[in-house]
Amino acid sequence: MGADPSVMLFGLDVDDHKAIIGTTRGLVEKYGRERVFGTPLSEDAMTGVAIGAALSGIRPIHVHIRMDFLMLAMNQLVNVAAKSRYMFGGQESLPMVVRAMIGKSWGQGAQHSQSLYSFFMHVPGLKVVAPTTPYDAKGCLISAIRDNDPVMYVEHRLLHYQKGPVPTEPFTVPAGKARITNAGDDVTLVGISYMQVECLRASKYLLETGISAEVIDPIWLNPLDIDTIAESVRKTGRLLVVDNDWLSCGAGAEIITQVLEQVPDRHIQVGRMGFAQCTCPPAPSLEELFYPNARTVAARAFDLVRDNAVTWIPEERADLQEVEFKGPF
Amino acid sequence: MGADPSVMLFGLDVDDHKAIIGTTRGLVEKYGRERVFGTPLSEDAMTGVAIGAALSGIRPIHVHIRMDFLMLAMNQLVNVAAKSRYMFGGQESLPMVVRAMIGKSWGQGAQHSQSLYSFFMHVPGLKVVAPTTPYDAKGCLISAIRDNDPVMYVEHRLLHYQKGPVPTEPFTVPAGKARITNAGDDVTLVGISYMQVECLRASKYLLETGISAEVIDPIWLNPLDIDTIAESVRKTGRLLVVDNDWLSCGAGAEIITQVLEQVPDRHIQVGRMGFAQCTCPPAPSLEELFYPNARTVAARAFDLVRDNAVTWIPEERADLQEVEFKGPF
Amino acid sequence: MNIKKVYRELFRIRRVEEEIARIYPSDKIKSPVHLSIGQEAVSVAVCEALVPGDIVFGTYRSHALYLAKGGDLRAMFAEMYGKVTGCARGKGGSMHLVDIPAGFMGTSAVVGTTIANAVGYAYGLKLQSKPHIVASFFGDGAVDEGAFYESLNFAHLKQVPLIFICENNGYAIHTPQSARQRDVNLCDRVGAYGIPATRIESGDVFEIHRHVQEAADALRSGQPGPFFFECLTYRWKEHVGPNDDFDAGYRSREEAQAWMANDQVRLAGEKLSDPERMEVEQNVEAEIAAAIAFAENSSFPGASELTTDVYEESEQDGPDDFVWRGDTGGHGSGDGRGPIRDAIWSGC
Amino acid sequence: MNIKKVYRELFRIRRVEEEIARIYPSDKIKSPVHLSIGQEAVSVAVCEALVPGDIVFGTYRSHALYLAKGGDLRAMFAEMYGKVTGCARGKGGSMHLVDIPAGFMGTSAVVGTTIANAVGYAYGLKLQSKPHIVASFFGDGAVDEGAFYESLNFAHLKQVPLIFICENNGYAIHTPQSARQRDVNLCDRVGAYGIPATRIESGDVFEIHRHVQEAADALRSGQPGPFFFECLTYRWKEHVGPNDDFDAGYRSREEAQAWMANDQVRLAGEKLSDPERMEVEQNVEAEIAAAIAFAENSSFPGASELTTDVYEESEQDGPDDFVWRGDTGGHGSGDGRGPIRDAIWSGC
Ligand SMILES: Cc1ncc(C[n+]2csc(CCOP(=O)(O)OP(=O)(O)O)c2C)c(N)n1
Ligand SMILES: Cc1ncc(C[n+]2csc(CCOP(=O)(O)OP(=O)(O)O)c2C)c(N)n1
Ligand SMILES: [Mg+2]
Ligand SMILES: [Mg+2]
Repeated sequence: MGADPSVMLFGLDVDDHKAIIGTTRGLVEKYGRERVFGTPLSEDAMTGVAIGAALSGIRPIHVHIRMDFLMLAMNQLVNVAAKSRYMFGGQESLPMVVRAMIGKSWGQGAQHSQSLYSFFMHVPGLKVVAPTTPYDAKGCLISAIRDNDPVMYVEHRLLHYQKGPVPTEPFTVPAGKARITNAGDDVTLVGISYMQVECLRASKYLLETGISAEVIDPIWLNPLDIDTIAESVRKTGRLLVVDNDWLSCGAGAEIITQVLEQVPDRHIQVGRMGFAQCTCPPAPSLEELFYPNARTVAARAFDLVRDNAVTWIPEERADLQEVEFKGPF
Repeated sequence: MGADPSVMLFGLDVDDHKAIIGTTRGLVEKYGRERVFGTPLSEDAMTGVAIGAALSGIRPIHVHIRMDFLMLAMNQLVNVAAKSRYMFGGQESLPMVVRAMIGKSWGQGAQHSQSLYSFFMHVPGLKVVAPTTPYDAKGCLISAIRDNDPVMYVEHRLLHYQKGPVPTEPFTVPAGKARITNAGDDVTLVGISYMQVECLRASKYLLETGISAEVIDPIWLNPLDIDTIAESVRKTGRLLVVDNDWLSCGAGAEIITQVLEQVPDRHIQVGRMGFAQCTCPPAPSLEELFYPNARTVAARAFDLVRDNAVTWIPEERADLQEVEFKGPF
Repeated sequence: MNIKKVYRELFRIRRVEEEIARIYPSDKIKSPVHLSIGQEAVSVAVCEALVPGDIVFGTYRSHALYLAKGGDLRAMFAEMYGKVTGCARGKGGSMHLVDIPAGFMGTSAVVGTTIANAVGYAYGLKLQSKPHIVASFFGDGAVDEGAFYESLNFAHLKQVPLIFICENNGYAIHTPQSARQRDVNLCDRVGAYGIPATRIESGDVFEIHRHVQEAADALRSGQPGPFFFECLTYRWKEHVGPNDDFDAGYRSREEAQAWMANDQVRLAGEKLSDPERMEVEQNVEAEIAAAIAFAENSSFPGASELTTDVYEESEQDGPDDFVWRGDTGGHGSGDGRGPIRDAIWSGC
Repeated sequence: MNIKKVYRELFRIRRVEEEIARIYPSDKIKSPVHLSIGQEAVSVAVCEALVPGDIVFGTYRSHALYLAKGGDLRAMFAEMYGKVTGCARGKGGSMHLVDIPAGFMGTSAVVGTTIANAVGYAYGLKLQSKPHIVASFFGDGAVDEGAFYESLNFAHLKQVPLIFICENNGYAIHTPQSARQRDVNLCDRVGAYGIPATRIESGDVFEIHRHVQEAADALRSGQPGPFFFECLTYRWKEHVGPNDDFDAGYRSREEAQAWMANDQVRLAGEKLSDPERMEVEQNVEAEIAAAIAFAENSSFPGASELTTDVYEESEQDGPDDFVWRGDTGGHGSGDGRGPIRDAIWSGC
């Protein structure tokens, strides 16, 4: 926002003392109440406002503390934002960023726990990014802000505490490039958003059995770097996509299908994991079962490699434990 | 509605002289303005009204002349309807039917041409059906009305003129059963909604090359009868899903992935077709390219069977021609 | 209104929520809690005007409403603990209490969503000639949402037997109403729909009750609905969680003081003799202690519960042996067999 | 207003749409058309109060607005024909005309959607201290939608330089306003937001212009927006398509007659001398004939156009060689390197 006075940031609660988990701290003071402001609870119209502002020459960043609330804004996102450049015959750009948070429920239950980014992957005209490291979080955000098309920027609440190296100067992470985060030969694990962390942990568990997993972070879900994933699968012959969302018509199905389209000449074992096929339950006993975790991911990868011949699930290891997370927030 | 006084039908324009292409003709006169009524343009609240009415003991049928408008109702559909039974711990049912029309654009362009049912396939708690024959249209609608869960009933505008046998008495077509509409050995074609018609035509074109295609109409997209499809693919070794929607995170990716999960022991050639990866263009020259048709489906199936070794596209045959379709409507 | 009953309701809600706040740091309630402490009077006043069979819809901040409408206290605590004995079998959580037999129909964590549901329920009652009415509760944040206006319009169009209750506590999370609406006069907005709209500023349980009782009587006597009430009130605790937040800077303790001085729980209690009051209080304390014990001793839902209640569990329908004989070019080949549009028509 | 100019605008719109209706049965326009015949005066009156650089947003029924705001006629016909020379290169169609240089910003086929876009544009103008104003056009159907009220609220909250124009033709498709809103008084509803709201019943192009000009002047002189006008008008043709539909039963020819007697095109023409009028008419006819010929002679977009303009065509960014060294358990292992929330903060 410092570099470009046309950037505007707004959304419910961006200007309160919690400042969206600190991510908008001090921006009002720095850039003023005209460029940084909280809004009424009007997701539909405020998304329309973002679009109109973008057409007027502004680069809006619209922040939502939960992805679930975007269901109120689908009309503007799907019917307007995604289609404006095309409907205008390419004459106008629509540079806007929608920051939407997803999370791991912690008893929040049905309506505060969804990911739903597959909806945005479905519709041509939108880009989707779900970074998992501090480096990519910053670089992708700057990419998204500079992008002349609408970008859905998906933030996982648990990842907000993830540490890692970040250059202080501005830099961009290019759209459509995945990262191999662990090299391996026996199975390809694609972990989306927070599930990237679980996949990396799973790869360590798998070492106990002598299985070497290649772990890939797609970072951008659209444009998707299918080449990097397909190349890995060509080598390993096995693909497990671990998503932070329901499976049906999800990112996992898409990645698997694209890999098969790219590698028609080889018989590939595929699998996918994600939310259980139910609404998110708040009871801790059920919530535990709702999400994949490093151990269940490792177990599933093991099955793929060993053709389901034997089963195995690792003992929990303290050094690979889950991060502590505690509400309310 | 005659059989069950708790059924109520409403939505924009259900009570005008066009009567939703005749599908609601005379219902006001027969059942009265309290049970059959047009509404204000308030898709969000009217969907909420359907949910509330369903909780009160009514079986609402909410009609939308275009699927695109459901983007205004996503909050109630995804966050409320899909989740109510679960959030209520199973104590309440939510019997409601959402009739949503899709179509082939005829110059309608960006915002009146989308299918988007993959959104509803993604979210647990909703059922999705897309019948293609008069028999199934009636039987599935009665199934949907009697169902105690929310059902998205997807009608393709072009199919409204499709003729075929229909019992006059009420009957149901059970949820989750696909139909093999043409038996064959070399390739499995799954055609969704209107694309079922194109697949059947394609199977006739393919006969010219000696290829025998098994054509399957899934009818219900959720619950999906993957067994019938997987069994066919086990036989043919080749699967082409032709959808009436964009590909990314769509029904095709889902069906392909589920088949692979069911048939891990065989190397299967897969393909999918659907809308081009762009917003729907109104120019006739582009619209023609936007949709798959019998000939392009036949060509793609041919490729799958012949391992892309040679290419072929059939000459257009008058006896298999496209139906005439002309607006406005 | 029976003062003793009113005090019991108010005191009971207050104490339940204080207990929730007390237990919360133990991490036994793994779910975000939105306490109504300070706002009890609205729910109690309204529900006193309702009868069994009447229905309420609320929000994620509905502990008070749940209790005032007669929701089961043990099932409530169990739900907060995520136990299978909870009012939603551990599948709702604090934000999604429900008690169907009590007419507490459901809540939503997405602001504004249950307003239209309440309107639909009221329409359903009318259609089925059921003699009951519905109350729809929501906050001042919900009136920012477009769905609220769509709901007003439809409710008035169809004259449904419903009472809208806006619990205006002045804030949506930390944002005051004035930062979301300029020169707002909510009752003017609602009144412009032709809906009788009344603003009640006192927070007084008896005054709120008097107004709502009148509206309820009117609806029961067949007068067309809906009615609208804006009830000013105040949230004492932070938006979500068990703590005070007067040091956060978005509101002052002074602002709260007038409301605390006007505490309806204390004021109602003062109307009773000491022994009467103590009897009420002892009963309530015993009930709460028992409910907490019940929750503590209940089990978590087992693994098999995870995927039940997504759909109705139904027997598989029988097979269906229709075969379509591939009428692929058959749009015009009618031999009197109906086209699809007629089939849909006959399915309706 | 210059009467000759006003007549030219009115007559030109009328004739363009009559030509569309004439051509339509030939099937050369393969796109649903929503004609404004009968409604021309509103667009002309409003746009006469606008200056280059001002912006309008409309609906699928915006041929009149497009032309009144100075949209290119040849590009309009070409767009209707689906030609690559169309104002949206054949990617918009009749419902999605656009002319950026003319300030005709875009339309939507989903009722109510451009209202918020117009508000956002006006906010953007204010933020960038641009001296222009925005007019947002929509029908009486759009005011059923919740997004309209959200937009009113935000526009008033931020005092954006915008004029809302409700073209009230009494119907949404075939449903009269009274079947969608009971006892409606739209200006009351809007006025309750604190927004100056005026209903203009005459359909008179000069009266509408006078009111809107006043509002535009006020905005240009720095008075806070928005303003709201409800302009009664009447659609002569069917909702979509080129035909009359008085035999359909939902409205009577009698109802139309008063509006037809009040035909602003004819009335404006009568204010001119015969030679003046004929000069205008001849020029317009020639322009239209040329525009149709242009459309007819243009090419359809080629296959390569299909998937362009979905995203900006950009050069591939360079590679990026950051390697994450797998800080898998690293939530607490900070060596001063920022957590993600700080990274997002610093990206903003
Ligand atoms: C549609 C939607 N937008 C945003 C949120 C986040 N949120 C949760 S509570 C709340 C404030 C609601 O305020 P109000 O309606 O006044 O209720 P209160 O909390 O004061 O009881 C907000 C904005 C949400 N839950 N739903
Ligand atoms: C959100 C939405 N709902 C329904 C429709 C279908 N529809 C198209 S035009 C129309 C009527 C709109 O009426 P109005 O706003 O008065 O505009 P008019 O056609 O009279 O100019 C409707 C309901 C739509 N396009 N969008
Ligand atoms: Mg509030
Ligand atoms: Mg109208």
